[in-house]
Amino acid sequence: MKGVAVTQARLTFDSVSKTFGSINALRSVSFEVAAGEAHGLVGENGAGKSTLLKSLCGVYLPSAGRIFINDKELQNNGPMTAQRAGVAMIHQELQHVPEMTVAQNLFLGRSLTRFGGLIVDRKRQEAIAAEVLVDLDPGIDPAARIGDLRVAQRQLVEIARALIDEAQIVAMDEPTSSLTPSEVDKLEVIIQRLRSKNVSVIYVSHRMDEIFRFCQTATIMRDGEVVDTVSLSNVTRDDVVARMVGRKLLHTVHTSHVTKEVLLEVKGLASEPEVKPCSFKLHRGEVLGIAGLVGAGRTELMRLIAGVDAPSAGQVIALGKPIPGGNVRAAINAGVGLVPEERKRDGIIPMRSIASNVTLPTLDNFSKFGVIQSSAIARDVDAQMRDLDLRPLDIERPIGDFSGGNQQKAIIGRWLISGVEVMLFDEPTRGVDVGAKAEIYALIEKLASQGKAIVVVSSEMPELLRLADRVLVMREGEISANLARDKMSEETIAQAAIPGTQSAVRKEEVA
Amino acid sequence: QELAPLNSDTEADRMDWSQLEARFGAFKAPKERTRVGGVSKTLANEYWRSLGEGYKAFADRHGVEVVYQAAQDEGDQLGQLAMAENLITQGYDALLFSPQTDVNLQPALEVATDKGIPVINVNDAVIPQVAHYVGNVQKDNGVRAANWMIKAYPEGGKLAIIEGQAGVFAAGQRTAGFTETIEANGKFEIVASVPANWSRELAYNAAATIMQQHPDLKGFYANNDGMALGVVEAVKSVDQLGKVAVIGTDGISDAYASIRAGELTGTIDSFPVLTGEIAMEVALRLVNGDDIPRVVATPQALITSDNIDVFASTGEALRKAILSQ
Amino acid sequence: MTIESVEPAPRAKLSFISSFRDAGVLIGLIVIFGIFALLSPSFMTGPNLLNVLQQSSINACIALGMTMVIISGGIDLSVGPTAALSAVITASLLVAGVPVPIALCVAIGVGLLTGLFNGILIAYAGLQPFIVTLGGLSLYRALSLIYTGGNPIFGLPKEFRSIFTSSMMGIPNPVIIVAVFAFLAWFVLNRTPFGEYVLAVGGNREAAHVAGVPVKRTLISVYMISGALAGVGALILTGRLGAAEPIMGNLWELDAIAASAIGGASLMGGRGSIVGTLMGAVILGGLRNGLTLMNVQAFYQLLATGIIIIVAMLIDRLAKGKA
Amino acid sequence: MTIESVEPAPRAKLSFISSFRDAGVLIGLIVIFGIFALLSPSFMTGPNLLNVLQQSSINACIALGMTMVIISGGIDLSVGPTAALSAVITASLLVAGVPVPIALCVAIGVGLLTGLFNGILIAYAGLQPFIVTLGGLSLYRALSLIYTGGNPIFGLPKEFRSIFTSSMMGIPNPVIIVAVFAFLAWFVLNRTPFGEYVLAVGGNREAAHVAGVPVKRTLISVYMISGALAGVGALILTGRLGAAEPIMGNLWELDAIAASAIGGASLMGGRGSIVGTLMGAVILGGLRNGLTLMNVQAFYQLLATGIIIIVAMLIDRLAKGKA
Ligand SMILES: Nc1ncnc2c1ncn2[C@@H]1O[C@H](COP(=O)(O)OP(=O)(O)OP(=O)(O)O)[C@@H](O)[C@H]1O
Ligand SMILES: Nc1ncnc2c1ncn2[C@@H]1O[C@H](COP(=O)(O)OP(=O)(O)OP(=O)(O)O)[C@@H](O)[C@H]1O
Ligand SMILES: [Mg+2]
Ligand SMILES: [Mg+2]
Repeated sequence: MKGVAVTQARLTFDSVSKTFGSINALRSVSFEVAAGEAHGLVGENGAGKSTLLKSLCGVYLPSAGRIFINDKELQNNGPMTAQRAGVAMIHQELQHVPEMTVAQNLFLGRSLTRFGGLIVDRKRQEAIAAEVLVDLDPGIDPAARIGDLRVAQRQLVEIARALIDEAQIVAMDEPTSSLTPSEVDKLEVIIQRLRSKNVSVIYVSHRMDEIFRFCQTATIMRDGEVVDTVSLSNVTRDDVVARMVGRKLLHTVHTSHVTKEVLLEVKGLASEPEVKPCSFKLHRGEVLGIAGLVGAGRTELMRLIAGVDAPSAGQVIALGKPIPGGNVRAAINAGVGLVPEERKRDGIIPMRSIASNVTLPTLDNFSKFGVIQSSAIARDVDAQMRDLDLRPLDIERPIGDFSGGNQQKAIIGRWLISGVEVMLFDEPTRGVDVGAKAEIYALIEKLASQGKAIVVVSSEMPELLRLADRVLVMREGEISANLARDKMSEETIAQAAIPGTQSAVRKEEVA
Repeated sequence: QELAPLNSDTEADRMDWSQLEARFGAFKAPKERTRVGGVSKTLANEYWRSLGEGYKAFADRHGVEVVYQAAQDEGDQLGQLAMAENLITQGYDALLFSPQTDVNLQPALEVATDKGIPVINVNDAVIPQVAHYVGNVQKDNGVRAANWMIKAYPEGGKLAIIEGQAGVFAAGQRTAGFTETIEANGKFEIVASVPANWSRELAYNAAATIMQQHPDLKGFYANNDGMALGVVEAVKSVDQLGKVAVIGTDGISDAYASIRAGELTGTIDSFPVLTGEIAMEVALRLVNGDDIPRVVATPQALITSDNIDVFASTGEALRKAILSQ
Repeated sequence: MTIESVEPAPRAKLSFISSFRDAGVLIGLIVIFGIFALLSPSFMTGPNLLNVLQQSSINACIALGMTMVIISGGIDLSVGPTAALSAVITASLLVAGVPVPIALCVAIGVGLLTGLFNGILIAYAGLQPFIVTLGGLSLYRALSLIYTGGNPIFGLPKEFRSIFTSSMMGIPNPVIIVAVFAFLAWFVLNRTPFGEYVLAVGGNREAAHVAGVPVKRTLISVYMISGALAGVGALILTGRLGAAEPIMGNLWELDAIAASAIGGASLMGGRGSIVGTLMGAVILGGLRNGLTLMNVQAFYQLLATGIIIIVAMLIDRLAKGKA
Repeated sequence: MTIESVEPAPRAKLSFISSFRDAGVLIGLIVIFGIFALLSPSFMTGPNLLNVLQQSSINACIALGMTMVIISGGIDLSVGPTAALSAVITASLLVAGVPVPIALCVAIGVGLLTGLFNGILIAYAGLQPFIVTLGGLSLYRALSLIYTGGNPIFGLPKEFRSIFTSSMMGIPNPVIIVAVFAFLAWFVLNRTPFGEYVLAVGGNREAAHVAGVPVKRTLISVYMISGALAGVGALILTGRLGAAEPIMGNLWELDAIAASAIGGASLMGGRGSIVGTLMGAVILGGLRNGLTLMNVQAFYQLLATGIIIIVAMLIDRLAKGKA
């Protein structure tokens, strides 16, 4: 191990392996995490990061190998024991009970009680919940049904979960995947505070900047194996990326393919109160970015355009023909496809194969006389997913068994194969590794060059700046700015996104 | 040869059980290793167990092997059919069916007929195509109960019926018999005629509700004894015992006990054990080639505290008691 | 941040839902009872309403356990036969002269055992609740039939029966007993950690597991509770009828599930309300009672039952509005 | 990249899984039939096995529709009464001299209508399948009782009966008919877009909606299919019995659900197999047949049924291994 100042190992993975049926998710993984250290864990989608952390916190039991906490072997049988051993985890896939309140979810499995464990002390739970949440998002009401919260807020609650019990090790699996920059800053503060209390943090993220901001050392994984553990002070971003991807990523520059032809026109589309009437035009070959703060209504707007939800007013016109509102089928037939933000809830059919999930909207195209041509599906989907570098490349395997990033690839593949003209990406690179991210960027540009029109909703400024020919900024359900590429900058976008500032544009300026 | 659809109550080609010996001579023991199969509705009801005892009692006396099977519950029509079919494949000399409904054993009957196996329909539902029926007249249960009410309350009054499962043959017939007789009389009013699905609990609840509404009720008629005993409890719970008459049907032992205890007013006993014996005798006589009429009527009697000791007997004693009616 | 503007939304929505959840059933209850009151004068009289409560009490008792099971994401089809088994065993002990208190414990004990059996197969063997308890449905029924040879057991001691036949301040004991258990169930579900476990396991089993909830123990417990309450139901009925029948409890499971569902429980798990379930049971009880009062002919009673179950659900749905 | 090395494995795994899903049931089937073969010599004879198939055919037919409904994440408790309604209406038409082909269509049409009714309440009013079809259970039963006044309808034309009583090459027509429908069901579920939709809706309704699956139409369709197959079951039974009864189909729903569940369908939706369901139906039919052949007394038959349902599920579980 080079350059890691191991004072005393808080956590030690000793040749930990995990197999799922025939897949080796982990192959004798070994590394150490020092006390009070923030330890990055990076790797491509499917590298085994989540599996490793789940093995640590007792959700999975390792097939082989041992885990030591403070040089004491962790006798792991279930999340309970791991919790008692001082391990807390923020899960990549949000894990909560929708029907229960924020506070109930925070204290689930370790409720605060009165009268010797007889009665749940709601008051105290909600008080403490409020305390913990205030640093993250004071807007989250501890008594609110968590199912009513926004993804981002739910993710903040997930983070809070890991903070309330005084853990020695906090494992964070892509905690910022749906957070906006300001919230990421808050997380940084929290991690600092944890370290000052000599708590160790394992931090999984596909965002290299966060890894380098938060962590001192990082372990690089690939295909279930540790490639190396490095001290981040003496390596560059590109080295790390190169090591995890196994090749060098070349930084491409933005190239525009915008044409004058309007493919999609949105006219006063609204669903009060989330989305006030919005209007804009989308041109062939254009990549339109949509920025905004959490809850600005971007996802809802996308859902309206794609016909997932019925609008309260307005209409969408594709290639001159208006699409009946709230009808996904019609939207698809009109050539509009949505890659939803919440993969697990709105994206995948977990127990069905990749092939089924990819072809679901286009089965008719794959059918002759109402009979599905499995061979055609096998051929096309396999080719498509090979293109997208699905790992493992097995289109018959249930999509639920794939890593988050690979699931995302399948959902994108769904629309590539359907040949829609307009693609709406809601947070397309959420939970996608740098390699795949670069591929998705390249892909989006390729699609644009092929004359498709693309909308990218993103909370990542760099992403928008990198991809968009034009950015619409949403604020409290309204389009507050329409910035051409030359006007686009972190500042202008942020200014238009944050309420109270006077940059609200009149509707006709938009489009 | 298509038989005319059988109506066990009105069929002309009939005889009374008591005439068997007189018309066909003493019973001749059947040939060696004769096997008779019986399929009935459910063993969860004492009536059908007693019927089986009757089969067995008579068969044992003459060294005949009996197999007695019953469906899992009174609603289990296909299960009963499967049983009947399976019995046929095992080659019995005669079959005794007590079908769940008029029709659910029809296919088995057809197969058996083709194979020349005599089939005797014993009680309750009547298979229209069946060549031989042994049993009481379902409707007569209700009629007898009604007549008792008419005798007991010459001045008439309010009555209520607790019915069995909706759509079940016996329930329908018994209710009809009671209702028609009562209405013919004219003095009474049937204030309620509601289903309790053979359930003691539902019968209790229904009775409680009815008495609630009609404190001046004169009596209940229940389609079976289980429900009647539920009604009795309801009557007790409002201290109306003796003031409200309760008459059941079947004559199970619990009913006898309740009558003895002065709680249940009466029950129409159709003497399941005796019926079983008669049915078995008919079956074996058919095997022996006797030309028995299509319907053999079995006895029925209204049991009350007055005559209970007479009918409590069994075997020969019981037969005498009934004949001396 | 947009927080300020976003915040109120969830709060409002929440209280809205939770208050409305039971309101829907309540409206259904009022409407249906209102109709009966119009059609049959004697329906809305004090004594008859007590009658309705008394006649609903057993189904309510069973439905309490059923609601917990349903909230946990399962179902218990074996409640009826469990009641029967518990009834016949208890009765035979009473007849044999075993003191009443012990017999009462046995009745509940039997329920706990069958529940334990169901629970283990579901939680540890990982079988589907529906099919496990469907097996139990036959199994426990068979056991009670074999145990009694199919005969009801009579001759129960007076002091036993009086527990369930007498009444306090004009309120029949069965009603009081069930009210007490209902309060307990409500308390357990809404105030204790166990209650939260049940909701969590039903709402999102994986999340519950990840959060360290003892999923298996929770599951086993709800089936044991359901069994125990079936035992209580058996006691009440045995006391009232003065006899324990091996065929007791036929189709109780459907009535109980209907009560829970009308009361707002989701058979997908994670949602359900004790108060709602009680109202559901009363709706069904009032339905039977009203139809009898109006002397509706058997076939039309069946018709009314079917229609009213669906109508009750529709009213509830409308009250809640599409969710 | 290791893709080359990874690829073959999962492929293998897949065929392994899907074959295994049914293998579990198959093993259960073999074990149970093996036991009966040992205990009763006449069980494994050709004629008797045909008997078993014939006796399983109606349940199998109903279970086909039930499996689709269950895969879609619902349940249909109203199949029995639907069959009854379809039977009595068809029979009355036949007796009135309506030509057989038309009558056959009517039988299925009635099933489609009740299914449509259930489906609309479930898909559009958003009511729970369990409670909707529970209402239907009473409703359709009541309708058929009222329609017939509770009496069976006799006197069906020979040519109608012969369709269901005769046999081809020694195989009873009912078995052949159900085999045909089973193949159709299998085909629809595994080879058509609609089948994918059913699986998707049951697997993740929201995601299916986002992917443009016509969720509501799919739901309505499965209930109509279930109703139609209930109509077919009604035809078979009416043909065999030579009469139609308003109380036909009592408890058919439980048998059908049991067959589907034994066949590997998950009552949470998204999973189920036609082949498995057929084997499930045969297990249940063989069970009954074997127990009768062995002349097991009714109570013990009930006992065996309960035990074997659970054992079959356990074997299936073990074969699959903990998932
Ligand atoms: N429950 C499971 N069953 C089968 N295979 C699984 C399961 N969970 C993970 N895998 C496989 O194990 C490998 C590692 O998955 P894991 O989720 O740990 O990757 P990851 O590094 O977290 O990827 P991502 O960055 O996309 O989250 C992948 O090939 C995945 O398909
Ligand atoms: N009608 C709806 N049905 C289901 N989920 C919805 C609906 N509207 C919004 N959501 C979910 O609520 C979350 C918030 O969406 P919204 O558009 O309000 O915020 P946003 O601008 O997308 O911000 P973010 O998605 O970053 O939270 C999204 O994850 C979306 O999936
Ligand atoms: Mg991961
Ligand atoms: Mg969004």
